[in-house]
Amino acid sequence: MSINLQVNVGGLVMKNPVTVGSGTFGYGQEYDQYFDVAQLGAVTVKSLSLKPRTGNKPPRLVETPAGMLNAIGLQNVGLDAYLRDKLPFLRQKGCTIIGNIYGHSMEEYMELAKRLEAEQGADAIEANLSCPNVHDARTARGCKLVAQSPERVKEYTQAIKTSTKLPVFIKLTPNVMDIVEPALAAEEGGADGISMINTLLGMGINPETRKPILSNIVGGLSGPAIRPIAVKMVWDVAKYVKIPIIGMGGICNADDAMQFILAGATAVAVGCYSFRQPDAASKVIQGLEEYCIRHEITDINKLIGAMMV
Amino acid sequence: MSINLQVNVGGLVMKNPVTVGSGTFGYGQEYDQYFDVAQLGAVTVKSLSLKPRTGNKPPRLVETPAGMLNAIGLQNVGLDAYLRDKLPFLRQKGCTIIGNIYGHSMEEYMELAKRLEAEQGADAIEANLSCPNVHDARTARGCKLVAQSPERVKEYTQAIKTSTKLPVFIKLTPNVMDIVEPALAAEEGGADGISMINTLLGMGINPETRKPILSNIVGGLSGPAIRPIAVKMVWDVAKYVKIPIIGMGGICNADDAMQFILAGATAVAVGCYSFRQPDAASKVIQGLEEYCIRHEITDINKLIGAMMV
Amino acid sequence: MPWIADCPITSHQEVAPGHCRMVIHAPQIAKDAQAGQFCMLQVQEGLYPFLRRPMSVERIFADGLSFLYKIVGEGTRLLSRMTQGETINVQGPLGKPFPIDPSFDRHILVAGGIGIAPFPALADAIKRTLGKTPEVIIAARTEQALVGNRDFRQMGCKVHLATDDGSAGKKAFASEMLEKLRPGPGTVVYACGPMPMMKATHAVCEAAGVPCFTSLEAEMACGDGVCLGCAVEANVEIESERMVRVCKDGPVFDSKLIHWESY
Amino acid sequence: MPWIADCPITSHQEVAPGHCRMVIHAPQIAKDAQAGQFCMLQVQEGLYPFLRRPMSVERIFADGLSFLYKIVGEGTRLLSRMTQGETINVQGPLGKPFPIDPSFDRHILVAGGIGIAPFPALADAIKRTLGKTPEVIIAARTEQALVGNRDFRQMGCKVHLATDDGSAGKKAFASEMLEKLRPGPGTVVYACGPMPMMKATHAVCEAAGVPCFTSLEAEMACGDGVCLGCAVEANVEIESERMVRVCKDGPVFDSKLIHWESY
Ligand SMILES: Cc1cc2nc3c(=O)[nH]c(=O)nc-3n(C[C@H](O)[C@H](O)[C@H](O)COP(=O)(O)OP(=O)(O)OC[C@H]3O[C@@H](n4cnc5c(N)ncnc54)[C@H](O)[C@@H]3O)c2cc1C
Ligand SMILES: Cc1cc2nc3c(=O)[nH]c(=O)nc-3n(C[C@H](O)[C@H](O)[C@H](O)COP(=O)(O)OP(=O)(O)OC[C@H]3O[C@@H](n4cnc5c(N)ncnc54)[C@H](O)[C@@H]3O)c2cc1C
Ligand SMILES: Cc1cc2nc3c(=O)[nH]c(=O)nc-3n(C[C@H](O)[C@H](O)[C@H](O)COP(=O)(O)O)c2cc1C
Ligand SMILES: Cc1cc2nc3c(=O)[nH]c(=O)nc-3n(C[C@H](O)[C@H](O)[C@H](O)COP(=O)(O)O)c2cc1C
Ligand code: FES
Ligand code: FES
Repeated sequence: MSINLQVNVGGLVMKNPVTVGSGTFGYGQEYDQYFDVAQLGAVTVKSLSLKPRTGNKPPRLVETPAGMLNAIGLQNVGLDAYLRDKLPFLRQKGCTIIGNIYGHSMEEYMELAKRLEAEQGADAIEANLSCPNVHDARTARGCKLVAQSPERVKEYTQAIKTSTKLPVFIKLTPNVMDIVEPALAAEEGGADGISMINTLLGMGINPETRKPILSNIVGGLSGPAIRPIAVKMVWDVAKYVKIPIIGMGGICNADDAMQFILAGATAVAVGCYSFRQPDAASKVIQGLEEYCIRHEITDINKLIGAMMV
Repeated sequence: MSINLQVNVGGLVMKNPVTVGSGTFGYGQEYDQYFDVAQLGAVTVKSLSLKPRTGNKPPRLVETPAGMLNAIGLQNVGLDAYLRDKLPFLRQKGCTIIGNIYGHSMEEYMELAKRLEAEQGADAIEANLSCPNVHDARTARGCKLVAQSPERVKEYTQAIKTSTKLPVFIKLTPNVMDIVEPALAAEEGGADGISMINTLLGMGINPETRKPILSNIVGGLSGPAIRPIAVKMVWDVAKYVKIPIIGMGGICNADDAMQFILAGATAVAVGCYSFRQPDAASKVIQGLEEYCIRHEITDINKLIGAMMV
Repeated sequence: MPWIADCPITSHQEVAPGHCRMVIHAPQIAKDAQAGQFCMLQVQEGLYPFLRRPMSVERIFADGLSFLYKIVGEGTRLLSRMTQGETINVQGPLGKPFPIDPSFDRHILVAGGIGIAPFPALADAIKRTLGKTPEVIIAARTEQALVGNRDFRQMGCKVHLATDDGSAGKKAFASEMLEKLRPGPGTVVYACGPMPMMKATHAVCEAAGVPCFTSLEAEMACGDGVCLGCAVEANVEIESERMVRVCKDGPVFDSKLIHWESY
Repeated sequence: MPWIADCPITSHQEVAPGHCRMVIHAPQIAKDAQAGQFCMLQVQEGLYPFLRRPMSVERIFADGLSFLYKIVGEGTRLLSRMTQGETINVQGPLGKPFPIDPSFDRHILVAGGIGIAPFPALADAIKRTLGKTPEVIIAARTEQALVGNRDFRQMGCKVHLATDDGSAGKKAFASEMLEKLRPGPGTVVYACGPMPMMKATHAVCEAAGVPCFTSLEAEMACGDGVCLGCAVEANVEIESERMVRVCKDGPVFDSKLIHWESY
């Protein structure tokens, strides 16, 4: 039986629906030691900013029940070093690349998108409008991210869309009351897809020292712990937006991935579970194929949003 | 060394800061088989409605990584049966009682509070304005709970306050962008305390059957999985409101409880972890006392909000 | 009264493909336990899995208990990896036992698949307290899924085997086998297995006018009546509730009480 | 290249109160491993704990490795419960090893507490590749926390003991002991232990003008350079980064590279 795993995410053709969460896979090189990363439907790279960023002070991560908190603070090599040092590896492998970008202003997002396209640094853009780790946790209330304001989401999306012909995905935060609002705003702004979800705000305190565990106090919660929340949000958005969704949040295996697909995601990303199991994403691809065979589904596209209510 | 564990939660004197999450301890009787429930600072009872409720159809719960989803749908015996069949046990044991109430309208909340006071059914009222399981998940967007609207929180709080002289705590949902807003609204409405957090919306899909796992599709996520989120929200609210907080969300042991206290909670509730370890709340009390001895703290009140930033 | 105790595993064996029997040393629980009750097992240390797993008491000894279980998911898979000498945290006994009533003289136990688990203890109890030997219907999908059959023969029970595919015993459903045994006055039926099987068994008993006690399953969190997660719809109100808790009001119910239409 | 493998535990023992040595059969990892590298251990099946735990390679054998660890929290507690014959999922070897440079003729290893863990492999390697015998300073809070001391004597190393409370060896800090040994030209120092100890050791070496290689610790998620969780501040840019990754750029660093002021 031949199974079609190929999906089209708003113009980005992926040979299978599996990518990785930005920031959980570096720029692909490390995990290529464990499996051929060109197997992936796409490699999503760590958020790129125009200038290199050193990120937050350590400690930057802590394990939590079935998950982890991170406050990396978008440490990254910056666009130039990415194009020079990291991109050649991915291109030489023949990887499809989703270029995740983070800007300090709308203009920076535009510039990043423009340059990634011009220098063939990515095959699609994922705009991270939702990183919880770059605001001052001590004062921020409700942490004012772009993705928390539907108006700004729309405005930013439109601006990025004018800067590039590449498919543009908007990455949303779960730290909102109704995630359908920013999703609809992204769609209205012309986005080609929605990536969801980024991490949930969280924190931990060491009772013995009475100090916050993370130097940044607050971090983003990821991992299987948040999966039920992510699946629910994907299901909500899939009911109201027509553009495709890249679903993520705690995916460890093909069964988890199937939950997102059945809820309405066209593609899925394996995030921090790779830290524990570096070839997890590869196993998900294999597991999805096996699922299709077991259920006699010849085209995985038939399963998107196919939850039976 | 003699340790004072007594706290005053907006007028409710608790001999120690430990209560239980509404709906995770029944009406006290079952877990009295495992430890003397009169040890608790207070017993918080399952949400009471005016009429008995049968709740949602099964399946109503499913385990998730480090947590669980429930969609019980507020099944409860109703106020009359509570006063007749459940209350005598708690009173005879000498328990301090937090009467959690759920109404279909503001008037019902008022009626419930009034009758609980009149019939000495509780020593404080906890108004559940945040149950995620009583709305139609298929259509609800952002699930319109009272606790999601600061205006309604204020209005409901004021109304309940006019109906009773008992301390009134408002139980908030984490499914908002900025939980400080409803917390401030409750304070403005005259609340004597904030209970937080209720469960986070979530869902699960069985990939083999392609059906939602819960008959209600959507349920509330609780357990250690959500603890980092809850601690962060308590810390946020403690910075902005003056009334005391009863913190909860994934507390399993005294270390977890200490995180909430250090973040600013005056009291804590052990929730669904009791399902696994019925005497967990009792162990938390013991552990808090040991913590105070180890750290040479004679009064636990000194630890409230004592995180060192 | 239920106990919570770390119990040494005194034996743990695969008894059929994918089916294991675990024997634990648990004198207190054993002293209180009755056929039809269950325990909540903590499968591993730490928070994974988060909840305990309910398992019927298969047999009750002077100083311990046995469980007979089928590996169906993560929890039971991890359980099956535990070895003799390790300890397992067990809460129990929980729930209502099978009623044993001297006024009946024919006892038919109807088991579907792993629904056999609580019946060895019940057969023991019937023999011991009434001096009678029950008949047992054991139904399963295929021969491989039939477990316990030899144990009952050793107890002197007449055993009727049925498989969906005819690979062993009769090719029949459990309820059809029951019908053929013509339950009549003086007969009492006990059933445990998948919901459709128990529903059909209930119908046969209704038609024959004989009482039927069914041991139900439901997803459980607390196992002790607190969370209301295991509720099933009843035909009558129990303690002013129309939803009954499998863990506390059951797992054994007079089948008349269950609202079978919802299954 | 790092491997991921289920490795049989061939021996597992408590070597001092709260300290254990685990030996695993892992020929592939052993073949590639070098002193100073580490492995990521999956402590239990399932999702608890969620992350692997980093452990230095204590010793490298033809067909396996040993780890020497201290029980400090849930992960190491669960680890300590694993028994010989069970398998453990291990990822490794990871990170940069200790450099072994023939131009030095005096090698001083400075260990604080469980920081002793990577040194048996290093002492082996120095003896084997250079034919020289390192000196070892072992410092700990109290006598009970001193581990490994006999192992080094068996290797013929001169061992200098120090405790904070004077309960064994000298009442001194590791760095003070080092100073007394007068490291001079031709000396190289290797240090592993708590950050303040390594900072002080670095200062002694700076003053003496001798190179110092420190093996750092940090909370790790991936252990493989991906998550950037283990970053520490550097004095120089490595691959255009001022933050260096303990797991990938280290754990062994020339102490001059570390921005000790932030500790
Ligand atoms: C009172 C009672 C007594 C039981 N006695 C036995 C017994 O003696 N032997 C035995 O093999 N099994 C028994 N079960 C069923 C057993 O509890 C489940 O098979 C087990 O919990 C599954 O855990 P898991 O982690 O392996 O599967 P999961 O991965 O949790 O689930 C796998 C499958 O099992 C189902 N399942 C999960 N939990 C339960 C549950 N609590 N009840 C029913 N189905 C469930 C799920 O819906 C799913 O289809 C009993 C259940 C109850 C309620
Ligand atoms: C490269 C490297 C090599 C190591 N080698 C060894 C070794 O050979 N022997 C040994 O005993 N220990 C070693 N450690 C430390 C060991 O990894 C931690 O003690 C262990 O992860 C703690 O896990 P836990 O679950 O028991 O403790 P937790 O409950 O997770 O934490 C308990 C305490 O340990 C600290 N801790 C947790 N994780 C780490 C970590 N990754 N690094 C440092 N501290 C941590 C926490 O901050 C906390 O104070 C090494 C660490 C690194 C980074
Ligand atoms: C250590 C770490 C770093 C991350 N960095 C980024 C980032 O740079 N940009 C981004 O858009 N998301 C980042 N994320 C979020 C993930 O891409 C993903 O949205 C989130 O972790 C949820 O998926 P998971 O639960 O499978 O990890 C990061 C997550 C982790 C754990
Ligand atoms: C099975 C179950 C039933 C619950 N029922 C109620 C309820 O009736 N009223 C209410 O206010 N909260 C209810 N809750 C929420 C808890 O009181 C608590 O706020 C939440 O579970 C978070 O705490 P935890 O993670 O420690 O369980 C329920 C939670 C669970 C798991
Ligand atoms: S399992 Fe909790 S009430 Fe039955
Ligand atoms: S632990 Fe992930 S980069 Fe070092």
